[in-house]
Amino acid sequence: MDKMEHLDLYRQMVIIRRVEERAAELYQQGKIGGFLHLYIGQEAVSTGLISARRPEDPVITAYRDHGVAINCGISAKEVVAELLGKATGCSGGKGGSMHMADVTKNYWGGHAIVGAHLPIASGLALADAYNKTSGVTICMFGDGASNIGYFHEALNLSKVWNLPVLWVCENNQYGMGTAVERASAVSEMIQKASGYGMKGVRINGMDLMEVRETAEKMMAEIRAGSGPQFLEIMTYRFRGHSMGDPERYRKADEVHQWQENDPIGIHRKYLLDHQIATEEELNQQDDLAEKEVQEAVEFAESSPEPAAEELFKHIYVEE
Amino acid sequence: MDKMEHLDLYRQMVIIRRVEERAAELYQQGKIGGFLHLYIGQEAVSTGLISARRPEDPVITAYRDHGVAINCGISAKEVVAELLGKATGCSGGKGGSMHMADVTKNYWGGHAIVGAHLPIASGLALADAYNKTSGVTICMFGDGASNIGYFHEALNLSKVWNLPVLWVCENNQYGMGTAVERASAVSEMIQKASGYGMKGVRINGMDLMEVRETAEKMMAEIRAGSGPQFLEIMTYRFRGHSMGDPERYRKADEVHQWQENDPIGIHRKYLLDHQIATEEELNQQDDLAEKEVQEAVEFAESSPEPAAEELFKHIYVEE
Amino acid sequence: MAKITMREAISQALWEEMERDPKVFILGEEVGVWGGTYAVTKGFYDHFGPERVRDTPIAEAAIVGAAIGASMRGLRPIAELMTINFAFSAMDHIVNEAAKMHYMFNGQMTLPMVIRTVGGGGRQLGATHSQTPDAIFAHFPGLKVVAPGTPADAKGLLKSAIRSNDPIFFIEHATLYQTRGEVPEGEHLVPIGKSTVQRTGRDVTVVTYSKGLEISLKAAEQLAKDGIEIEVVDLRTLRPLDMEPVLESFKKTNRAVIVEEGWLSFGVGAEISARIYEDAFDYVDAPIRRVAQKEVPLPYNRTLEQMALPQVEDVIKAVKEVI
Amino acid sequence: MAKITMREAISQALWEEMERDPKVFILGEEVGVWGGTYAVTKGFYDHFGPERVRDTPIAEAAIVGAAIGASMRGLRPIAELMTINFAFSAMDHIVNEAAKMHYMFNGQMTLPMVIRTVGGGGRQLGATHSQTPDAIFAHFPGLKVVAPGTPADAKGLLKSAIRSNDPIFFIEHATLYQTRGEVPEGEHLVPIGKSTVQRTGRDVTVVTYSKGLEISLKAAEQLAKDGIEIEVVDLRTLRPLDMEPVLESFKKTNRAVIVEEGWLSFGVGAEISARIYEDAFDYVDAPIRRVAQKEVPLPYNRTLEQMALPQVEDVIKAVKEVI
Ligand SMILES: Cc1ncc(C[n+]2csc(CCOP(=O)(O)OP(=O)(O)O)c2C)c(N)n1
Ligand SMILES: Cc1ncc(C[n+]2csc(CCOP(=O)(O)OP(=O)(O)O)c2C)c(N)n1
Ligand SMILES: [Mg+2]
Ligand SMILES: [Mg+2]
Repeated sequence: MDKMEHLDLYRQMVIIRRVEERAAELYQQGKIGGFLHLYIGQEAVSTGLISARRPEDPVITAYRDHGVAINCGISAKEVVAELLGKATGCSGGKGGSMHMADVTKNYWGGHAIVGAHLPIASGLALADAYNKTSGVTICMFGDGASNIGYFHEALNLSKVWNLPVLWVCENNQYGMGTAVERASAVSEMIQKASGYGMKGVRINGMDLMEVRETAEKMMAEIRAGSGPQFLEIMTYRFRGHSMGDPERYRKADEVHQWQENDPIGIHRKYLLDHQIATEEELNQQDDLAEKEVQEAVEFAESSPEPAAEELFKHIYVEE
Repeated sequence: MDKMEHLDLYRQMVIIRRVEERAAELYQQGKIGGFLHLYIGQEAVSTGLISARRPEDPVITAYRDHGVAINCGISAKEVVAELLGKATGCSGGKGGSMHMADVTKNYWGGHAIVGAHLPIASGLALADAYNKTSGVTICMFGDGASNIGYFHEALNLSKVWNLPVLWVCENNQYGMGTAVERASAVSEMIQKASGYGMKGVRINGMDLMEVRETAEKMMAEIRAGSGPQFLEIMTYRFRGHSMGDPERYRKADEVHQWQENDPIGIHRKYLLDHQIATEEELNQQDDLAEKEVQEAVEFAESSPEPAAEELFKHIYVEE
Repeated sequence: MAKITMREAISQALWEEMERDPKVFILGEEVGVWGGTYAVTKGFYDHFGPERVRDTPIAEAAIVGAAIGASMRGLRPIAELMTINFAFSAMDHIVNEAAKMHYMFNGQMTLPMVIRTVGGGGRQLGATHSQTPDAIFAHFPGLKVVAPGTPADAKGLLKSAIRSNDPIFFIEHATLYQTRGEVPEGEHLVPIGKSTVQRTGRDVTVVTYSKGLEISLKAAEQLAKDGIEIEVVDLRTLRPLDMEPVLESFKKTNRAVIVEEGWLSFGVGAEISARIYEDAFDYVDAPIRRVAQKEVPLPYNRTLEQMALPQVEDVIKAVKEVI
Repeated sequence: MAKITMREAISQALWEEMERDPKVFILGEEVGVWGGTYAVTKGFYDHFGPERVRDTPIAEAAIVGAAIGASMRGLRPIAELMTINFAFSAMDHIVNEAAKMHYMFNGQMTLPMVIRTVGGGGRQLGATHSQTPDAIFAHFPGLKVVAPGTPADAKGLLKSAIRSNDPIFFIEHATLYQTRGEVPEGEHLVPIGKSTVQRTGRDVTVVTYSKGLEISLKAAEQLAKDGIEIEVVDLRTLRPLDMEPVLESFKKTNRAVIVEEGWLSFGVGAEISARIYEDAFDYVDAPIRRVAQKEVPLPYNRTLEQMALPQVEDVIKAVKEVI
């Protein structure tokens, strides 16, 4: 990784953080409706992971998707505009927080039914197997999602068909208010991989470099024909599951402890310690991020609503 | 096991075999409609397994259910009558081959949607956990069923809630025409148990004694509070998946080899070798079985059809 | 009588029935420690304990499947599906297992279970999370489908559902939870399978249920100002369907509008319309109109979403058209 | 023109489209080595190979889900669900993913996929395996639902479905596979979303589709002997619903009977009935009648099962009632 890329990844994390903070505000102001699931605390997971992909690698995730969207190259403008339901949003204001995608960036969304996108990811990967092209699909999902039948069917199918897919479980230790041990027969998600004869690796998701390096290695193996692999990334969401979560299920202490383990802070320290960047340079990135997000919010707020006739568009391709 | 019980189990296997042979004939004659899945070749599995249960242990299985029905104490008469759709059948002629049950015998059917009865089995077991009663639920299913999402959800739930259930996979090596390796990520089903942190045991299902002894041991452990366990029983169906199976997916040779491994013959030899019974005694059991099945067919054929008003009965409990 | 919210009414029904019968228990996602995502079971976990208020993994088929199995053995599970959109993930167990079991085994198995779930649009949750597909569940004999429109009915119907020995699919509407109404305390049972008149009138019969009731009653008030008195019949149960109060009202008004939140085609209104014509043909004075959701997956954008959902004005317009 | 069976017609459509377009492939249970449980894909595995005729595990959600993903990337999967009863096990992927994706992401994703499945009762398969729940799939905008009644339509509609860029739920009827009819060889396309008149008549309009067509045409022959000429309109597509030929016919006959194999309540007939009244009210001379399945889970016993299913005599009776 060269310095530019290092700074770029750092800035991506900061942009995500800022977008989420602003989103929370906009939600409080009633400008965002529906559900809003923030990615704060998990930024290093998708930033590290997506940085390891090539353009031909499809990405798909669940509803906690703003960060991934940004890492996949959707601008903060389009993300915030989508949150506000504007015509300029990446899904034209029709998708909202949970349904962000940009197919031109090989980013397939944003899916709100827990686990339902895993079989779809098998299909994305099947396209590469079928066409004999070199893409490796990255499919991200939560610890909670690993308990639904879709997970089982998708992982099994991917192994039987030897599909090029990296299954990435973002283990943030809760599915809504349910701690992993209260919902899953095994508390380490990689143990599930063994049920599919699949290689599984478990890493620390608060460390961007660890995520990136592991992902790079696994993606290379999959590209070389290893078949599907399973990556469990330990992380934590600093905020509630969504806005309005009473958070009765965890102690403030636990949250604080994790917050001290901030992935942005950790990576900042890494960049400084390894003399990859100076304080000044990083502050400059912070400013750039701040500015970009500020502009994104302004752009979104001043963007037009979708036209009324949009309501009946895109129900079918052919009408 | 005393001699009486030995003879009884032997006779149960022979009754199942005879019932299935007669069922095939009746099907050819057009007297049985719908699908007909024969249990020939697998008799030692359910006979050994069910012999290890106590009356308080609920049993539930898939659509290949005639044998299990008989082992659970439904008479050959009621089984054949159900096949003929008669009012005297165990499900009043409304269920047919795939839906045989007798709740008074703690036998909960006969279920035709692959894997769908596994979550239901969790519920049967939950009743014992909830009521703090001593039953252990036996849930039987095929190798093919282990690939559907229901399997995953049910096994996971049973472990999380520590339910008293013995999951029994009858691995007859095919789900319809699909060999295990072509449908499952792992070819040994017990490997799936490890994904749920569950104890798994794999045994030879052509040997009644092995099945019985293993089941007894596992049931005792579960009753003592071990939580759910997983038993894989290797077996083979000598006939097609159902009537009219073109059997393009396996070689006649393979079938013949397995047929030489007949579970009834093996058990007969065991009883003789261990001097538990004489040839004469076993022949007598054969005759008894033959007679019972003959009577069952006669009973069924001469039984009345359900009355027309049955059509609208039992849609709801309260009308 | 106390004026309480629909949420409180439902909560009361659950609480009272759990107090009354130790066989009643709740299972579902976030019903326990969290207190229910719609706060319906707040406080239940502490009071009744983890055995009777069971948090489950995210596994809808297992939730309904386990409820089926437990109910067959005599317990009285209340399975909660967080929203009706997730009921599709348990579809087989709802329509192909729960709905069939009693009949298929000739009455041997009895399933005294309730599936509680929450439907409806209008909260900008996007296409996968905003559906009102009630009609499709009502298509299956063997299942009973209940969808209350008032707090009192919610309480009374839910209590009846919990005591019933049939599998019941109980649909609440998310945007009605705050609705207030008078609800009898304690023992208050409303029979399942009985429609009722919620407002009397002479000019037009408006047939509706659930969220449609709220819209229709608002329309009624505005119409009354113009001297138009509509009679609002609330179905409350979609299967079995009780057409008697509908037909009785129709024979008086000779005109009908059907109001539902779900999509028009193959929806609830179609069945009601077909039945009125079948059973009261000679009383029809004007074409019956249906007010329903525009046939699009619901969009996130608030303006578009509201355009797609049936509004009070749509009801008013339809009523005026049939007069 | 060759007279071939519905099975052969469907098989031809699949074969031709696979020959035509290398992006077309089939996935499902037993479609390959077995040759299809209804022998529709017999010989395909040997000819097209395992990459294009893909046997799957028993995992309906994964079958449909994988088809969705592959189609989004430009392939043209034909996912086979062995029977429509197993579609409930993939319900979320059918109605909540496939039907929503194009709209929800503002047209970014396109799903050129077909879900082929087999429905219908009458073969003593019992309650879980004998359903005709076509109406419930037709309730969802975003999905197209096709259900042919003749071999020629089966071929022409399936070919159109495979070439369409929308997700299509294609319902075949198991007891129609042996039905013979003239089918054009090679390029024969029937447009999706177009109803058609299958028999002309002047007295009563019979609206039907799929298995109902067979029953209705048989009834027509018997009725003709009594001098009653019914006009049989075949819907062929349930969503989008083409009412034009229905209304045109109705405006001529002023009487209608709707025939479907599924359950009455919240079925296809309800929608057709409601629409005729809505759009041709002034032409109605007699109450429209619906012929449908009795509202019971289908029993195994043959006599009971046949009692529950709509019969030719039921159609005749209904026609005579509306005259
Ligand atoms: C099938 C289904 N069931 C339930 C829900 C409601 N729900 C939304 S998010 C969520 C928790 C998911 O947890 P996890 O997979 O760990 O992801 P995280 O939120 O922690 O990122 C639940 C239960 C849903 N969207 N889909
Ligand atoms: C959900 C579902 N999908 C497909 C089928 C059709 N089907 C019936 S039996 C069967 C094979 C099951 O194989 P296995 O579980 O190994 O049981 P076996 O027949 O070998 O006893 C299939 C695919 C079904 N009944 N249910
Ligand atoms: Mg989580
Ligand atoms: Mg098998």
